[in-house]
Amino acid sequence: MSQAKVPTWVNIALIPVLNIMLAFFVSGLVILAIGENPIEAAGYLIYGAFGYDEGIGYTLYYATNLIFTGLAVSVAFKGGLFNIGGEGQAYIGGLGVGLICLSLDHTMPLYVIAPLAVIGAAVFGAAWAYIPAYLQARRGSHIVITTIMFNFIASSLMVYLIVNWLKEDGRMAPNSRTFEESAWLPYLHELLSPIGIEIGDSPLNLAFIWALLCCVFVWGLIWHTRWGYQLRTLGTNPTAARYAGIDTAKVTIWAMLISGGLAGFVGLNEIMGVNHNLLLNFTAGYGFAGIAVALMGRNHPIGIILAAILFGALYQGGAELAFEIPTITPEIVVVIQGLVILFSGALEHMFKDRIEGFFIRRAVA
Amino acid sequence: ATEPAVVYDQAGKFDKSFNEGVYNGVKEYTAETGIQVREFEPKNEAQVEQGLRRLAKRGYSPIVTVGFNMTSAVEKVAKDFPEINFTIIDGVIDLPNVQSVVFKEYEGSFLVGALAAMASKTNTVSFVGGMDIPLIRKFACGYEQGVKYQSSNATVLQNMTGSTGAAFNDPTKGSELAKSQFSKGSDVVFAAAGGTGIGVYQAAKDEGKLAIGVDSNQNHVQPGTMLTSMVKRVDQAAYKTYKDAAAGTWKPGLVVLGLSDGGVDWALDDNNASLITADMKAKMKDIRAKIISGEIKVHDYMSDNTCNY
Amino acid sequence: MPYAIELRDISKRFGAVQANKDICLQVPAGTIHGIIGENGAGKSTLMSIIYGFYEADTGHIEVDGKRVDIRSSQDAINAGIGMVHQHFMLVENFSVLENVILGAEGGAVLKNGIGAARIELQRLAHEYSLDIDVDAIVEELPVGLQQRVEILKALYRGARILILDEPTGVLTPQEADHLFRILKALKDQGVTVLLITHKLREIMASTDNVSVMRQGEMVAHRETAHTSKEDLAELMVGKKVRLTVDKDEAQPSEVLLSAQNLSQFDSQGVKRLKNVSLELRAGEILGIAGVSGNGQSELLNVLSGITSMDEGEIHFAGQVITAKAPKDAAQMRDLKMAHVPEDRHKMGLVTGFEAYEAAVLGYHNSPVYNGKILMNRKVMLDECNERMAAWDVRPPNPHLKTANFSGGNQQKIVIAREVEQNPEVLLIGQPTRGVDIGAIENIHEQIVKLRDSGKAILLVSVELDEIMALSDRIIVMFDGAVVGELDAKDADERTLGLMMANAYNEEQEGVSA
Amino acid sequence: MFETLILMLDATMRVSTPLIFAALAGLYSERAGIVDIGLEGKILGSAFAAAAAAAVFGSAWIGLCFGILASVGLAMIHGFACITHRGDHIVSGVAINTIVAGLTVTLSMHWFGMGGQTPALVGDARFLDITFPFADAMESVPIIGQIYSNLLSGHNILVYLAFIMVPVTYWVIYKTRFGLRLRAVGENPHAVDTAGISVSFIRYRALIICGILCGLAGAYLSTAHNAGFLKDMSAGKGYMALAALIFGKWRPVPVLLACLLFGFLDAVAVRMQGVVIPGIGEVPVQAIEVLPYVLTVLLLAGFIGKAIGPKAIGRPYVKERA
Ligand SMILES: Nc1ncnc2c1ncn2[C@@H]1O[C@H](COP(=O)(O)OP(=O)(O)OP(=O)(O)O)[C@@H](O)[C@H]1O
Ligand SMILES: Nc1ncnc2c1ncn2[C@@H]1O[C@H](COP(=O)(O)OP(=O)(O)OP(=O)(O)O)[C@@H](O)[C@H]1O
Ligand SMILES: [Mg+2]
Ligand SMILES: [Mg+2]
Repeated sequence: MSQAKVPTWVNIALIPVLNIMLAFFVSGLVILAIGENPIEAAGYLIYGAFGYDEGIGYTLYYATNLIFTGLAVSVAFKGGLFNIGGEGQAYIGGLGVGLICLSLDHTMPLYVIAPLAVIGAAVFGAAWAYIPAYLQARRGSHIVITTIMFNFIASSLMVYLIVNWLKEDGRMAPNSRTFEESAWLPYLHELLSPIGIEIGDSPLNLAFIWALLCCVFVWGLIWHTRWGYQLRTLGTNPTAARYAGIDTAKVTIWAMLISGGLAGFVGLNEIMGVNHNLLLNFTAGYGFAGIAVALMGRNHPIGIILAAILFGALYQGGAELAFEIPTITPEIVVVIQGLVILFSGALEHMFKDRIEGFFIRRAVA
Repeated sequence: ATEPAVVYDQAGKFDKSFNEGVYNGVKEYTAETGIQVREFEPKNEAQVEQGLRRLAKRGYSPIVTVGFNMTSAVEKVAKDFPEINFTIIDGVIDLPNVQSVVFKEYEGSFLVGALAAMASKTNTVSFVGGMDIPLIRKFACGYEQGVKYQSSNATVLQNMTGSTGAAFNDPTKGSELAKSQFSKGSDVVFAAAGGTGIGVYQAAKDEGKLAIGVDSNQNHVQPGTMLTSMVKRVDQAAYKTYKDAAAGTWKPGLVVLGLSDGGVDWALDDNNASLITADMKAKMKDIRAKIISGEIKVHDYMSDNTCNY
Repeated sequence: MPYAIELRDISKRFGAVQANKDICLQVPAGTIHGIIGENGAGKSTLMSIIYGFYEADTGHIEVDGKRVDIRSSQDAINAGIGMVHQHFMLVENFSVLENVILGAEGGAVLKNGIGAARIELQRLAHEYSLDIDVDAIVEELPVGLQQRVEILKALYRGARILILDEPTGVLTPQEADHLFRILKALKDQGVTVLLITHKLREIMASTDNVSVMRQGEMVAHRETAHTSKEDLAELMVGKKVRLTVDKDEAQPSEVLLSAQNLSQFDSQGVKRLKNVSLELRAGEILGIAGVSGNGQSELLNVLSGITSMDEGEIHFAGQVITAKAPKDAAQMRDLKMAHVPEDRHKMGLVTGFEAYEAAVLGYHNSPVYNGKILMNRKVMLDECNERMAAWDVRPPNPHLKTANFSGGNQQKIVIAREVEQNPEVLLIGQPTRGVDIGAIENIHEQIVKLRDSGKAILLVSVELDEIMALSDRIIVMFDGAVVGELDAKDADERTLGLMMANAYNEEQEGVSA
Repeated sequence: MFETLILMLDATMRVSTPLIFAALAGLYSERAGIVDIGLEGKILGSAFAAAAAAAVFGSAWIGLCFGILASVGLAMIHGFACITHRGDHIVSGVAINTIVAGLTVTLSMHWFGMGGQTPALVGDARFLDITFPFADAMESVPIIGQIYSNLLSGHNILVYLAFIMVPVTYWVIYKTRFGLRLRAVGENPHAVDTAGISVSFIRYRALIICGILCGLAGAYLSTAHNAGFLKDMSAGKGYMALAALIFGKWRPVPVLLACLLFGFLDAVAVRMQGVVIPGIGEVPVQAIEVLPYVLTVLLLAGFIGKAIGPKAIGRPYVKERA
């Protein structure tokens, strides 16, 4: 009688899809409520996101950020930690990237700067996650609250640094000088055109490839290494972790360091890939969106890639939609994002219990 | 036929101030010619360039872009689309297909400064700036000169709301700043702070003080409280771009608009008529003429990044 | 005369588990009625249904001959039913008074209710010798007094029917005796008592009638006077119970592990382990007897390295382990100490893992399971398959989630994991808790086999029968300290029971005086 | 100097008001065991609803009602997720914050077409300041008069209400049946359940109160302190209130003090832009802005006392053996 009673596809496909459908359905109602046609809106959205080269490029560019933050949330989550600090870690990660670029762009070529920038992003992002992690592991301060606080602290710190130290004299906008081209991550359309592949101009850059590599890295790390085994043990049963002789404080801290480092890579895409200078608020909520991505992607790299592309499409399609129907603001995407978090996160039991109950009853009968 | 377009900055076209000024110009043009202007309001940095490209690709021209924040994006896109005409307001780009429109805000600010000094009973007036950038210091400096010209022993209190873009959209802080200035004796406040100004004017109204609007004519925002507005005719900049383009007379290059060509001015209308005495009106007329004639030299903060006049 | 309480065909199902099935029960007023059954037999579920905590799927309840509709605990309270739960239901940082009035405050504002409650509690204390400081904070009270608060809560609400779910599990025999005296007094006042336990001694000593549950069903009703322990035991497990294990005389040799003066304090600063010393020899099983909560768990945790001691030292495998030079659980494993924890769900397994992953928990760093960077899944799977076959784990599917194995099979996975590491010392806590009789025999055999191969085993169990059947030597723990040691040959239930109550010496003195 | 202090404190009262409402809201919710990082969203939602309704109906009171309705509605979504469906409290809070951030802009764009703002509120559509009797006359009396007329007098009714809510909350939490049950439910819901009280019902009621108080906070922002709604106008106040709640260790009076401290820092920060303090130099405003968050982190780390919250907080209640 003790067989697995609920088929796997129910948990990894049926329930997530149902949750997303519900989120979209409610979003449709919102669009209807503001007097627009949801079907037409969906049409613009899908066309804008996937209908042409450039649109796809933008979709993937947004997805790049979301893959990083989604991975960040999920690595911490696997260890039972809720990292809401992705936003701040990404911000500070970007600072690391910016500082490296600003100090080396006159003297070094890209192939020297890029690896250093990767390290800079990871180290700075990780450093920002370290204090909440340390406090959680050694002093029992709740990581959710401390990471929220650290988002605010990061934001103030960045304003201070950029406005007082990094801003170019005489410049209006609070951002640093533009980097030399030796510190620009190449755009994919530039990389691909010499080998005969022409894709439309878009901000999609090398950071996207790095994001995919990070997925592979995270997948191997969590499911195929000892450390991942320890992390998952800690995340599902902390008492068993202590029983197994796992140094829970150390695993906690490392999980957050990796999480923060991953979030920091948003800086690669934004600072080095697209903006080419250090500016304020480039994280634009990607840290929070990462929570939705991780939840929807079931904390698995494949799922995260899919969810990130879905959200990337919403961002890009949403911009297109707002462009075509000015009464719909791009904020509708934020609403959809929130609804996804609500239905696939907070209300996960709503369908899950019923559907699983249905399959269990069927199995028992 | 031209297909005109406009890209606002991230504050959006209803910021009651700078963007809204441009929007008014757009409305005027549409009302007059019946030609719809394609509008775009980007929500983040990436969308600025994306929106510009999309407009350029679809052949919209001229494209009016609003604010110094767009300088680098416009520069990139204008290079890639040499056949499309761009006008950038408040920014300077040296390209053959870009017109750069900048204003002598210091002249207008001087005028309203003088008026503030005339209206003040406490001989203390104040200034609330938005984001602390040279452009806003330019307003402050002109204002201060105007006040001192009228009343050399007057006190001018100055505060900036913040050092980020958010400082242009923080009415709560604006109102707190204004209240603190009032408590130090100010009875006329000039806000060059975008959306933050709304809070400043509200505070002035609540405490029975006078306020001076900026960019658009904001006299209607709090009638009876608004002493005047330092109008910066961004609406005209936009309107003229479209008109000229339609007539084929649009030209690239730098356009500097000041008092003499009506680019900046002080606003007098029904909403503030009762606050302006005939005497004040006369004095203003006189000062205005003197600035235009060059008899009064107003120092431009941005010429040397100081306010030594 | 109608019954105080009567159950008719009560059934309750949790998902796939049929916890109660067509239960009928009649309890005459003013009696103490015992209900016995193995772990998981459905006793607590049934009582929770009477108390309105769960709603029955079918069936109904009559109180004093009248059918009552119990949908919530409030309904049960209104019907005069009170319950003392297996796990206390107290707000720990509230005072006794606040706990007692919670839910019976007597008005929207607390002031009046508190005054009235003070007076009523004084009366109850007087009547049933249930003295307590009503302003004390509950978490500062000893367990016995916390239980008293629970009883007071029920009586304060005017309970005429009192349910106690395994009340003595946390009590020393003396405290238990005191409790039974209180129950007797209540009975004399006409209160009907339902007493859940799986300790046959208590049933025989204090009840009027007894009902037996097995696998969710009520299988027998007896008058206590007309039954025996053996009879009840057989009814409980459904077949003749073999309470002994076949084993040869132990051949203890050298000391493998010795502990001296181990002490440990909990986070509140209470000393949970008091100067415990023991020696463990190769080829013997050392049993630790005691009422649960008397330091056994702490001892296991300290010996296995999960927590470190505050005082004392352990000598093991040539190492000296002290508070200053601690070794964690992983290091102890490296020294070839294995540990089957008392609670497999909370500690021994990760229920979300597939079986083959759970089967290496604690040994996951071993080079056997690891390549240079990645873990070697194939090795893990192969080994798991082998073990499942050898230990008859059902179903033998290494990819099944651990949670989906039954309790007994989960336990086999844990014990196999620890035993197959071929340890020098095996610490084993509650090896057969919640495991059915067939599996118990198997597990006992394996433990003896390990002993016979010259290993040392430390066995902790609250089941006296198990201790006596397996151990070669027995240590008794009380209140964190070792209070006695005897050879298994000299052990009997009475002696051990007295020792567990720390009353043995007193009695000996009494005899000699 | 004294005058400056009075004016600072006066500003502190204004700035603290939404924090006090929101932190007390959080207190009810968290004392009942429900973590509420959705304070932010509820404030924002209420600010929007209140401003929109006040603009349409021209009455601040009607605005307040709508603000409260919106906020209570959001609280009920939180309850539906966390109480009825045993969802994760944090995830639900994040969801609500996100939805509201998007929805307020979308709806105000649709209704008012002003780029995510509501029209500026005038006259009765706003809560106006109340001047105490003889305030003008008293102003010249040193100290007492100044305190009376400059600090105590001249706020709008919601400011006074916020301060009154503190003793009221104290009384409710510690002196009433509801308060006893509320605290019990946050410590050990099983105990409450077996005492014959519905855990869900208490938690829902706590969330309704939480919603009402957040509604007051939001309405204050848009119809009293300001004159209209602006996108993202809550600007982290919900999180700051959460920090104050922790800083005040979930007790009404210390929570009030924490709110006042944070409000005071805010009032100082407003006046610190570019101010040079002799001997120290120019203190970056960011350093002052960031203090509440830093203080909270230090408290959580146990460096300045210890923050121990209700025991059952954040854990969904399921009828299972512990
Ligand atoms: N809330 C619940 N959800 C799911 N299953 C449950 C629940 N409560 C009990 N069960 C299951 O119902 C069965 C009977 O459990 P119950 O607690 O009534 O046993 P018991 O006789 O009291 O055991 P013990 O002696 O260990 O206390 C067990 O299989 C248990 O796992
Ligand atoms: N924590 C749990 N989570 C999910 N399912 C469980 C859990 N505990 C038990 N089960 C399911 O309930 C079934 C019954 O478990 P239980 O432990 O009562 O089995 P049992 O009949 O007592 O078997 P055994 O004699 O081996 O102990 C198991 O087969 C398992 O599928
Ligand atoms: Mg039980
Ligand atoms: Mg079992």
